[in-house]
Amino acid sequence: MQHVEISTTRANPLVDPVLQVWGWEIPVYLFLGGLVAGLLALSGFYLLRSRTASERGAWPQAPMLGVVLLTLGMGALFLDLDHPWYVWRVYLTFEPASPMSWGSWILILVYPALFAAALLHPPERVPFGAGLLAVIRRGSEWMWARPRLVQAIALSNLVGGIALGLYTGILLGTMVARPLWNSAILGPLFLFSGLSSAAALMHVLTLVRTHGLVDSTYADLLLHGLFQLLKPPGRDPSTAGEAMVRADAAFLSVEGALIALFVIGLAASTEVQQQALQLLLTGAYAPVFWCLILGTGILVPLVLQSLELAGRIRHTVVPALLVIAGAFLLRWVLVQAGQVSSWT
Amino acid sequence: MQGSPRPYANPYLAGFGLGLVLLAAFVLMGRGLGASAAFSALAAVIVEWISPGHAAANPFFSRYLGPGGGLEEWLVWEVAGVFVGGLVSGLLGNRVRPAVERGPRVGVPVRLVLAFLGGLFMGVGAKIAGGCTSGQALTGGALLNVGSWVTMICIFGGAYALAWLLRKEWT
Amino acid sequence: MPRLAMVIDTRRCVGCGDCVVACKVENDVPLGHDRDWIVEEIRGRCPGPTLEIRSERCHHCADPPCVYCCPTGASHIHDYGGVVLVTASKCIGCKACLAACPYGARFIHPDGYADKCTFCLHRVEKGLDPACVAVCPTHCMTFGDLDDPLGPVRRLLDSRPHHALLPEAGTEPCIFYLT
Amino acid sequence: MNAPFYKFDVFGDTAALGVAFAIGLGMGWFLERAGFGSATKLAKQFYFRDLAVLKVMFTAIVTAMVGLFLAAQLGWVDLSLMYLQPTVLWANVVGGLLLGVGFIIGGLCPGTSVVSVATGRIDAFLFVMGVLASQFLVGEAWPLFAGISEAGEMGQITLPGLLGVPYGLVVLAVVLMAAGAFVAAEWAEVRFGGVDRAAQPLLGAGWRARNAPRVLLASLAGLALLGMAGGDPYRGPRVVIDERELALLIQKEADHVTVDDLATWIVEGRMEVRLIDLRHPAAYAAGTIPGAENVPLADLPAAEIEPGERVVLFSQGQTHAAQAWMLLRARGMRNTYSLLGGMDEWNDRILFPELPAEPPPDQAAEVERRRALALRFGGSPRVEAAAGAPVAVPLPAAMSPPAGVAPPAAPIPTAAPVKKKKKREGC
Amino acid sequence: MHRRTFLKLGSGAVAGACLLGPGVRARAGSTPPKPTGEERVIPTFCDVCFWRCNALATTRGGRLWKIEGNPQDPLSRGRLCPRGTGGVGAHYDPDRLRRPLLRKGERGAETWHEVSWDEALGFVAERMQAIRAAHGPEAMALFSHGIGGTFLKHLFRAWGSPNIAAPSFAQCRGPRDVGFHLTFGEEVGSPERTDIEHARCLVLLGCHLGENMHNTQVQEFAEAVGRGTTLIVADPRFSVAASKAKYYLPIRPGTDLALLLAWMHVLIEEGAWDRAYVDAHGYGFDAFAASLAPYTPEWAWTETGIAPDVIRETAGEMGHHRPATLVHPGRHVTWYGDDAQRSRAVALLNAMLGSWGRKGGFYQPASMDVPAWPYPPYPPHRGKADNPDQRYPFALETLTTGLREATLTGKPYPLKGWFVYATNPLYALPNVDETIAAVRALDLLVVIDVVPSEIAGWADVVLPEAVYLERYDELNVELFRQPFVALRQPVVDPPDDQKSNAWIARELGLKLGLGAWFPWRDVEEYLRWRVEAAGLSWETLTSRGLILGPRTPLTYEEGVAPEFDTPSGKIEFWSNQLQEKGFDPVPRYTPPDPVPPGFFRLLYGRAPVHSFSRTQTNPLLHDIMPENAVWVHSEVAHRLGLRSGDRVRLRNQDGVESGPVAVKATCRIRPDCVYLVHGFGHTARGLRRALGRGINDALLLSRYRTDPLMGGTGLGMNFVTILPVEA
Repeated sequence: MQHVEISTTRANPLVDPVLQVWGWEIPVYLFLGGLVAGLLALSGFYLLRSRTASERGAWPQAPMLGVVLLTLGMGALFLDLDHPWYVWRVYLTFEPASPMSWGSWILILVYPALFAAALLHPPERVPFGAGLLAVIRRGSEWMWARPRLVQAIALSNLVGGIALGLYTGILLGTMVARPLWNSAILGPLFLFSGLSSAAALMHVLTLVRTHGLVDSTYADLLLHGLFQLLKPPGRDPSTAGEAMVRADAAFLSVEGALIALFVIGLAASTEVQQQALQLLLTGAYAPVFWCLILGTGILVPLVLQSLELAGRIRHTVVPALLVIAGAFLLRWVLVQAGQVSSWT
Repeated sequence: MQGSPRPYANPYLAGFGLGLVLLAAFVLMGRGLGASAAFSALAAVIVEWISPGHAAANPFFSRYLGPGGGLEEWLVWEVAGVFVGGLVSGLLGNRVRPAVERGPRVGVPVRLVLAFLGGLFMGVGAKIAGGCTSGQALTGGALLNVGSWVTMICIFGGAYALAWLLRKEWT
Repeated sequence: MPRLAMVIDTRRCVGCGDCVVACKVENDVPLGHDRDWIVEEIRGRCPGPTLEIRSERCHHCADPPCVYCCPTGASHIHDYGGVVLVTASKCIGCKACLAACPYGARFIHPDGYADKCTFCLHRVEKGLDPACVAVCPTHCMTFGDLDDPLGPVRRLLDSRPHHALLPEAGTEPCIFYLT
Repeated sequence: MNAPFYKFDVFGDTAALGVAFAIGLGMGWFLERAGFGSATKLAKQFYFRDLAVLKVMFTAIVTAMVGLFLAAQLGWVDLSLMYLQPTVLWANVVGGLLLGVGFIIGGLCPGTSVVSVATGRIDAFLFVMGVLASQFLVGEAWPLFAGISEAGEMGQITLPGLLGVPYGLVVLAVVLMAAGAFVAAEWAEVRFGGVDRAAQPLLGAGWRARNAPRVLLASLAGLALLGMAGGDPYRGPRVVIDERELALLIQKEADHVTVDDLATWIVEGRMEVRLIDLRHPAAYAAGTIPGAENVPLADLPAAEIEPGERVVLFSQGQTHAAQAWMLLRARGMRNTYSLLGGMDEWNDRILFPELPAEPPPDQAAEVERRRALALRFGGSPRVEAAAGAPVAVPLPAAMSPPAGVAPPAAPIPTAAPVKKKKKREGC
Repeated sequence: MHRRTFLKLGSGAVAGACLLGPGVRARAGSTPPKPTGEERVIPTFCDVCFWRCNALATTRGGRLWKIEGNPQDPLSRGRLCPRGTGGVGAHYDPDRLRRPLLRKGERGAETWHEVSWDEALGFVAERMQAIRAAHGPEAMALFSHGIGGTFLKHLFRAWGSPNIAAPSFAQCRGPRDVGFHLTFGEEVGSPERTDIEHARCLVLLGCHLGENMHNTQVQEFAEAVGRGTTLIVADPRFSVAASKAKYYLPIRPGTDLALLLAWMHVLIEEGAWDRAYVDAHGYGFDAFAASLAPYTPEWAWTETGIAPDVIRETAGEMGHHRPATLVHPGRHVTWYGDDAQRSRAVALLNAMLGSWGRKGGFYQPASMDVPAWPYPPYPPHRGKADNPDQRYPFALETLTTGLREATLTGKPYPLKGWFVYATNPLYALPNVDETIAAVRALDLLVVIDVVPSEIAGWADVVLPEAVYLERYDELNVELFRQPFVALRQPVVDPPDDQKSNAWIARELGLKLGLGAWFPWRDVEEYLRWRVEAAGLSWETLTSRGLILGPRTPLTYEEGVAPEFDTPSGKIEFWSNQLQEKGFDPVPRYTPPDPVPPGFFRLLYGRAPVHSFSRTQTNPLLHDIMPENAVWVHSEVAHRLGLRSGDRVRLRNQDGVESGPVAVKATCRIRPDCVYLVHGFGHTARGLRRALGRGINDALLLSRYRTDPLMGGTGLGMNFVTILPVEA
């Protein structure tokens, strides 16, 4: 074997000895972005598919929750910026080659869609601002009266969600300099990971509601939204939960397959990419990748969910929480390991 | 399915399975099972997080912080596995439920205080004895380690000696 | 329109770091940050391996991924000479360009924006060589127009074996190392 | 098969963490299955109501013990590589008692508490917090505990070693003891725990429930007996080696170095070689190869040699070195070589080489090289005199300048006036 | 697994916990704000090392911005080395001494109080008078380094003490000067008279050109390498120069003489020496040639580890390219205590190749004539204290170690006061304990420096000097290929109350009643007088920085007449001088001490960005190389379980233990050696930036062997073991 030693006098913070430009902020942003993308897509899908008014209300507060989570995510992104007060510069231009520019504009477009969808499902009660609520209610009714508009909102939610989910992966995927990210699979992978975590989140909320852990008359806007989220009028909450479990299992399976494709793709690629892959498979990130992402993040919840669906065990929040944790760790590890991977 | 917890397994078969796991640890790693050192490592990491200098200067914590220490400590990962394994088994056995396990004659606060106290004793004891029930009694027992058998006998001795005094806690 | 490039003779370079110090002084690069640096790469067996010493910096790629990923257009290719520059007042500090650069040539200036080698454009515009080139005691660096067939850069590249760094990254770097 | 795999570098540190997680999964699973997630169940052990702790623990101990014993006997596992917690008698006693006290107060132990937390027990969470808190306590007051934890140091010692009886016998004894304990436990549960005799595996009805444990125990005892036939399970006299690999190495002559190579290595300082002289200390003292250390063959098994170290073994002749080479290879030392021909060859070829007095021109340089080597290592070449009898030549005039050949006393010109040249400082 | 992987793992495993973790991003301090305003260029010459390159300093709005080489300068040829470029940092260094300090606490405690110049110099003068009254004026000694010491030396001579020494002789290039002096009657000088530029074959023995940044030499070296000169490098370490060599000889340390002798043996064996040159200029060649008989390449192989055919081939190359074959004499050559004889062998090899006085070898430098100020004659003295009874008969200069010994023993007479100017004896002299013991025995220690170095920590009085950019100094009347006179003049004002050495010397001289020797008002008047006395224009000199003299013939080919200031008037292959004093008249090889088992020979050297121990606190230079690392062969490191970046301590054969230092595991060094760059590991509290960064090799050099010819201190006999750093 050839002996190679490389030494450098460069000692730039964040860059040496290995790239560490992104800490917790970007994984959190990507995670929440993916989660919101999943919520958007799911609620948009149900809004589009449902025929009756009662069915339309199956996932009433998902958009409101999405607004909150997306805002948190963008907050994390903002915290990551080193020149944060120049952030408006993003919206003075559109850079077609920059995924980040695309992402900024997608986020701008997603917000109105989210708000519109939120308006369709106003809360029943709020602690203050009842007058405003009445106005909103009227607007909501006005919108419901126009099926084309509702359809358009639903469609924009669905499309926006998919775009947002894909973007979170493509953002990393276009960084040619980081061999680990250099894969077209990252877009779909992050999309499906987002979908599965969104389904898991809904499942959690259904269960919380089913078990009556929260006083349903509690009128706080956010909590109300959270716990009303999956209230399907005229439908047994557990059935709704089951639907989510089913969806989650499907998304998880696709996610697992995409991870396999991602791994195979890198393994079949150039030497630098194979080396980058080793970071996940055998290197420093291997225990987290195998145990916490593939193991407790995908396989264990899949098994538990299939047992739940088969009626062998009770529905619990456990698989859903594992899925959500796994989805976060997936982004965490990919962001961290990707930065470490390099061409040299 | 909704319903009551399922019964526990036959202790001999559970023991056999545990023995096989232990054997696997021997064959794969050349070491046995354990738990208490994971707590030490965790404590060391927390101390280091709060005050790195203090942790480095402390002979006890610094031992758990070098290469292969901290969260890279083998037992930390093993204990993480124990948690997940127990969780999955509990879920499948329908035995996961938030509860305070206590004897019929003690209240919840008392039980919680005693549990904390018991943990304190165990933590100190494990550090002195060089391992807890898993690390010393189980692992060392299988290796026919002299110190482990001594420890094992003393664990049961200590517990039985105090059992009478504490009968109100449990019966 | 010239295409500015640099040719560095690794045979002459002794890795003294004068280019690094000169850059710091000339461009007021904050301490603890480097726009250029020295790499020593050893290959082969002991004793008597090969040692390649390189003065490295931004490669001012013709196909610069750092420019492409920039969401605000702060990173751009300058009109003159294809030099890759950063407009500090447009940069939001998102660090995507740091992640996109396979050479690790960029850093975040303590004031918050991405910073890097400018090929000393302020000197080049006055007809001077970049500070690193002008100061090098071994005369190992040559700066000029890559497209000028009679210029020193082209002539060196035509007459000596050379390589660029990570050509497989597809960025078309404009710094060449004579071997 | 060379186990434990980790110690033979089959996988690295990072993978070991994955293994840890997997083993933990199994451990957690079985602990939970056994009901050890419940403090009340565990505590019943001490009131003879439910002796699951004893049963599970001893079954596990017995299973692992017998399994390990058998694997060692079959040569699959190197028992000496198992990590053995050193016995510290008083620390074990005091610590054990404290553990027992904690057990009965808390109703859990560190391992089971994790399972208990996993299944949602709030008391277990408090217990875990207690353990964690105790670690801060112990850490801050470590000097206080350090004394106790070192009291009665006995080193790494096993029961068979302590008692001086065969390993297998102790294994069998433990199995039998466990069987006895189980029967007693079953009886106690019926007596104190009010357990229905019929529900008791060892005593009660139900073929499967009754017989599975019995079969298990009986077969373990049988296996232990079988294993005893093998004698001492520790590796040593019987070694498992990959014969084909070794044979290939030997055939490729990759197992040895020549004295010429070695001399060159030493002279050119090219390689990090650990030279081991396997001969008797007296022979070693009488003269050896420069830089060699003395490890008599009998002490070789105890010598500390790192697996990656480059080692050259030599003895007087060839045989011992080759045998020692086998020993080290069997220990997994990959960079091991024997010195072809040993000291005899060293003496013949390096120290006292037979060199022609008037070599043909094309060999002159080589002869000169050998001569220089001999002198370097303190020998002297034997020169083939015309008559054929080797005669030692005198050493060259010890590298001293030829005295008395000063140039003829030519009149030394008077020194020209020295031009004072400017001097300057600077290092 | 290492720390870094732990962090990564940790971040993954307890993601939640780490979310709130300390997101500290270390940001280094920034440089002083960029100067703006009107640009002015002021010529001066550099003082970061002793090469004295002429430089152009640029100010903006009166603040220093940058320093570049003066294009007219034959030394720098318009390009400075990194240290010269980074000289800006010397001016802005926040750790500089600002005001005179008087010792407050114990010696070595680094506690002082600030005083006025008048008080400080008054104190010094008073103490000096007391010392003179008790022990005579010779009891004062001056340790000085560089051109800045000129006026202090003048002060000392006027005061009546001849004890003026610089570590550059006995700890550095002394053996080389003596070896060449014995052979050719002349020294190599500084800048060396080596014509690297035209050499067709260049031989370096342990000389790491490129890592020692002697500007002109490195420029010529790069030129030669670029031209394809046959480069032969013998070094236990694969130095930068070695990496450019056609032949790299990884020689066993301490056996260079064996290699040299074998080379000469081969030259004779193959008749490849310059017969005509030797016949014309050599003395005692036949006897010398006969003495080489036993030193065959095969024998040398067993000593040096260099294969015989490589020795033959390299000797062949040297013979082939002669006389343009330059065997470089090296610079820091105090290695094994036989250094003058080894340097003589280098000189003899050059002589055999006919390179002395020839193009591509050693040229004949010239200088301009600038009259000295007509001072009254210096008072007579008792003779120097460093070398009683001419113990080291061929010592050409004062021995620092001799002065130290006299201080400790009081023989031949007591030394009670030291001045230390711009040098750090705690780094420069071997065996630090001995130096400290000597310092403790003093009545007065005055340190004049720009930063609070370690020796300043022991001083009774610390006098802050203006850095070279803020002062005039003595003219540099260069002895070089092309002679010139150069001027150092202030570029900026001292930031605080720092004064130039000339001012300090004069003020102290006046206080000591030596006004007769300081008749000039200020140094500008002195310099102007000298320049004008030489018939040169002061205005030209101040505006250009230097005035070039006429270029004279440099080589025998160009018409220089061969002259040798030896007793025989010839190149002395056989030295009767040496024989008379009981030394070997021709070089004789003795093997080095073997490396004890478990130990490694400690080698040390220079880095291009630092000068000795002086520049580690310079912010700009610190930034590029903040600490040194110990080079360990990669296989050794592997065996010891070490990886690059791991921290270890070194302990030498006398039990001296270093602080923690990073490992550089590399195949660029022999397995039996370790290597450190000199000058790091500062312990002086005032050197905040450099404090505790890296380790100080000088501490580990507790053993030395004195060269019997000239008193040089061979430092290559120190061995170290590598200890892991306890957690």
